[in-house]
Amino acid sequence: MARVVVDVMLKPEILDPQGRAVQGALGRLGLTGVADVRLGKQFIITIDGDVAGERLEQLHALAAELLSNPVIENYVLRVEADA
Amino acid sequence: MARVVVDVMLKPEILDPQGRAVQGALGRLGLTGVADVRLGKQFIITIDGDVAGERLEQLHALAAELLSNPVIENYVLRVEADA
Amino acid sequence: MADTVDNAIAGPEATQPFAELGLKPDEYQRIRDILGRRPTSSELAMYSVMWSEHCSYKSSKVHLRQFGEKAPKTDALLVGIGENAGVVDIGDGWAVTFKVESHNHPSYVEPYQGAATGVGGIVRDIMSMGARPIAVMDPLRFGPLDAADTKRVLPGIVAGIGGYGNCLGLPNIGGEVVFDSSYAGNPLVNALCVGAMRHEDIHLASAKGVGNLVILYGARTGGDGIGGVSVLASETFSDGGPTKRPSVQVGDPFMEKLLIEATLDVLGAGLVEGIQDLGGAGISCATSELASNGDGGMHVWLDRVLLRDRSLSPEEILMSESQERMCAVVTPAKLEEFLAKCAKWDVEAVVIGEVNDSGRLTVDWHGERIVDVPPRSVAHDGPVYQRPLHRPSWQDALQADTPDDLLRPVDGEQLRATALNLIGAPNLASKAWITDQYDRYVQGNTILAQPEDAGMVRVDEQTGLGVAVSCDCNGRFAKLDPYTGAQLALAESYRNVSASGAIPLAVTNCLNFGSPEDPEVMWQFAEAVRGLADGCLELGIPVTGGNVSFYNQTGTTAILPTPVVGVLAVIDDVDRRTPISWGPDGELIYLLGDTRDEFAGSEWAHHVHGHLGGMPPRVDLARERLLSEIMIAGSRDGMLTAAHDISDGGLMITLSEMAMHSGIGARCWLPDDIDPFVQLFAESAGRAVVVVPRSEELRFTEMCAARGLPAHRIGVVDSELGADAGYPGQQVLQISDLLTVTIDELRAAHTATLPAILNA
Amino acid sequence: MSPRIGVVTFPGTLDDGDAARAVRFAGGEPVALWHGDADLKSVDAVILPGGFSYGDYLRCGAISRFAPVMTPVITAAGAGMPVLGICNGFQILCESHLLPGALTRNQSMHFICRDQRLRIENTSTAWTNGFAHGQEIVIPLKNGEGNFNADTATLDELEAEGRVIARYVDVNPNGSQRDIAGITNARGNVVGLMPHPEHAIEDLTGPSLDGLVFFSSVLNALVGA
Ligand SMILES: Nc1ncnc2c1ncn2[C@@H]1O[C@H](COP(=O)(O)OP(=O)(O)O)[C@@H](O)[C@H]1O
Ligand SMILES: [Mg+2]
Repeated sequence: MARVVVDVMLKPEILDPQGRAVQGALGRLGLTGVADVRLGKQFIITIDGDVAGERLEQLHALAAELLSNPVIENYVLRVEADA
Repeated sequence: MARVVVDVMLKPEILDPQGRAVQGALGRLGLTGVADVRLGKQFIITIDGDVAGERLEQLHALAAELLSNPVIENYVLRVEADA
Repeated sequence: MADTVDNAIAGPEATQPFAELGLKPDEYQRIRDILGRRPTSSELAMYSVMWSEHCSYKSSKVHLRQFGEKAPKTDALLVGIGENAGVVDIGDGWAVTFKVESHNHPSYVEPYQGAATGVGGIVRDIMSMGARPIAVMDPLRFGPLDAADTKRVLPGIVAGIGGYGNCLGLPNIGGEVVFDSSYAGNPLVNALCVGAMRHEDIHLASAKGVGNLVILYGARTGGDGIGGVSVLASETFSDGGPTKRPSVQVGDPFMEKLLIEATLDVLGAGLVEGIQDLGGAGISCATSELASNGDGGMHVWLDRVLLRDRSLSPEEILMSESQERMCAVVTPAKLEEFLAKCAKWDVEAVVIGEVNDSGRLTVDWHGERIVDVPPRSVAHDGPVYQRPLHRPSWQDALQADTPDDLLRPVDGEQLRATALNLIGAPNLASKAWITDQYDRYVQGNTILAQPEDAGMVRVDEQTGLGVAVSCDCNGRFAKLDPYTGAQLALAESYRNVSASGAIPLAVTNCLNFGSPEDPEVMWQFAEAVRGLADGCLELGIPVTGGNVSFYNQTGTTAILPTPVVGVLAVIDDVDRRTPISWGPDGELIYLLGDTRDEFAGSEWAHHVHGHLGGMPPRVDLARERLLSEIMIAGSRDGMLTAAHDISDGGLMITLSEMAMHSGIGARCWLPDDIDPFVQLFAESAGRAVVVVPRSEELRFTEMCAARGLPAHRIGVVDSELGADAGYPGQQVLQISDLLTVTIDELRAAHTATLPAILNA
Repeated sequence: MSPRIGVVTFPGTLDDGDAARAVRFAGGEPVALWHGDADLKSVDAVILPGGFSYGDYLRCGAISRFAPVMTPVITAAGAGMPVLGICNGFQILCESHLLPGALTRNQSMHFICRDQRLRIENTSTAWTNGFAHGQEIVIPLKNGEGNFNADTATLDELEAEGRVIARYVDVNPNGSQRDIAGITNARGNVVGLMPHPEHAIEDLTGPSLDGLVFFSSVLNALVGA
């Protein structure tokens, strides 16, 4: 069993209204010095067997095409210690 | 400048329809052995100055009350190397 | 290891946590008496959820009986009270079903999911009658608009209702939004759903036919909402927050959409003998009710239930309130076809039981018997309480504290300021910030939606047959006098649908009150039910279903008694609906009904003076009936181009809304026998404004005169008035020589209130 | 024989019935297409209607893009068949790369349903040829993620080639760049539109009859072809 974590974030040049709203709320609740907030998605995929080689490539392809939209988002994929 | 990352996940016993939808799609696209997919939120907060002591406590409180709803979600907060 | 029936017999003295499950000692003893032994832990779980206030109506039952006993004679009722929802005949072989339900406490704990799952639950209720859901409405109540907690709960609740309803493809055609400090810490989220079906498609929740199979289909069962029924709905919150933090259910509207399509598919193909939704009390409720309503026996293999979480115990599976599940009873011959239809919609289905004639509901867990009970004792023969009731000690003082001495506006300038102040008051201001988050167009059959008096949807595209629904309640009136307040809620809802041109047919209700263990609250409840039952009898429309929500209070302070009343009406051709916006220049504006100096519980007293006291407006249901008949005849015979009832805020608000919605001004005057302030702002019942084309004036006024309904000509639609009135190029509403306001001014005040606070 | 217009139903599609009705009102023959069938039943054009396919749980349109029916749709679109994506359909077209850009969360972060004024800016597509250039229309808009985003180069290219077919007027309801409400591909056969023309085809149920023109346009295009 492996645990694959894929973080998906809007590209920096794309406006993130949710992040901005959170930034505003944090400020109103008294947190000072918040320069920026971005809100992204995190996928935690639990998968049987090993993740390497071709399987890893397949996961990268899916992260790039399905889990994120390359027009607006970037992704980071990491395989964590076996779950 | 510090970078604070807050990952918010639905508690394990709570239904995650989004994760389920992704799991179904991964399967249809030929990825085998997917045992579970959970979809969470990731907040990346860039903040001026140091994050420690009281400020860190404040961040934890906000993560628990604003960024997540403790009734259905758990959060994990980590302070990353200065941004 | 599961606690089996054999265990229970062998170890009769085991102590059981009945109190933690919300059962009183005498209730627990009754279970032992019924079974002749101690219950197994699974049986205890079933009884505890099914005997909770929410499922058993143990405190309200003795009062709700009146809805049946006093039901007016009607041919329209195809399925009456007691089923998942009542069904009403609307002609041409069509039937409709509608019902309103509360999701108050879950929405306070988790606003988005609480409200979303409220919509999901009521939609499944409607489906379980065999109907296709066609519209939803959402009566909502919050603490003061500017209260911090309102800013937490309101956006979440609205997003949840929209998120779920929009994703299901159900148009939202109306509702209510009321702000009052009594709802701070206890918002009310009521959800109403309407469904339509052909007569032959009506289905009931019963398990008939020995050998027939019981199928559980939809989402998998998980650990969410366990004990939600007994814990969430029977306990109140302490000041510091929820005393118990139950796991809230998360809704999956996409699954519900598939469930709707799959259900309609199997019903349409004639594959279903009986059907039941899973809501509160989950499998416990569905199996015991199906068995109790059917041939009386059922066996369930509980280990066959598809699980999301394999560590669940049988007790938990029985109690789980996982959303988006349904139960169907199917003959063995049709099983395969049923499963195939589910597969087409990607809906999982599994046979979990079989109908028999044992007279018992038996449940096995991996070959061991864990439940063996008479199903009726679980589903229908729960405890019934005649709770003590007591007219509140403060009621007389409240009624004696009339609004008569409140400072009233005395001249035109003050009246104008009052008008602009009230049109922007949170309770009267535009609710577009909320309703713009709801899809009102989907399905392409929405004829009227917000901000009309009633929502209206077309049921039959060929003939134009349609239904209208409104839901209303003024909790302040109900507090002043619950009997009258409930009748005023009924009257307003009845008036709203009638104004749209539809004929009222049936009533649903959602009775939101404080703790039934408080005799003063119980009195309010009893009075409201009596008022509503008497009112329905007099108006000739039966109550077909509803919902009771108790324990709505913060600390020991109960909410305003809030009996929300929904009225369903039919219109044979939606082309003849009457909207609230008036038409071209020259049309005549008529005020129907009598206006009295009635300000107790009014929006003026509340918003301007923060006052609540006195006796609510007088109710005259015979007059309401007459008014309704006149408005319906006016629509049918093409005598009316617009109509709008008069309620919160009085005549001035009604005229302002008509002007704003049509964007055309009008010159109005007031009958001179009554004080202008009273004429403009009193909230006397039984009134409406209607708009009559000149060509129909004689016919209309003669009809009113012949029937004895007071009709005053009070104005004329006039788009050119601006120049004369000193506002060149603008649309204005002019009231005699007392006051002139531009529609732009009204709109600015009307639309600014909610965004100013909610977007901040 | 009137042209056959396919209307695709994905799990979670909501406005398929309305789209079919609009086709009928315009004089075409609606043909139901199922997401799981890789077969277009020899239709002459395809509509991807609005809704929440697969709940829109991942990104709007992201999962539908991989449905079996999309393979022939993509092929046919490449060969010049008229394809209209409305709302969720527009999102699916972008996710499928039949149209550039992406639709992101509304700037207000709320779902919004309103009667929206638009200006038609390209009247040479298969779906807009019945309008006058610059004509203003009012049709319902209802979306949670209708905020059109693309990089500057793409936006400039769309503008230069006149491929913005409709722009929001008065109010930009969702924050779309350059007030874009709809775009087309270079060939003018594939159109994506955020607001809902299928809800503006009848006096009784819509704010106008303006929506009908999109459907009569495609019939024109097909009969003329
Ligand atoms: N929560 C809501 N959801 C949908 N529509 C609403 C909601 N609240 C109010 N409305 C609609 O806004 C309009 C004005 O509401 P209200 O003033 O309470 O109407 P009325 O006094 O005629 O009952 C009505 O069309 C009502 O259905
Ligand atoms: Mg009204």
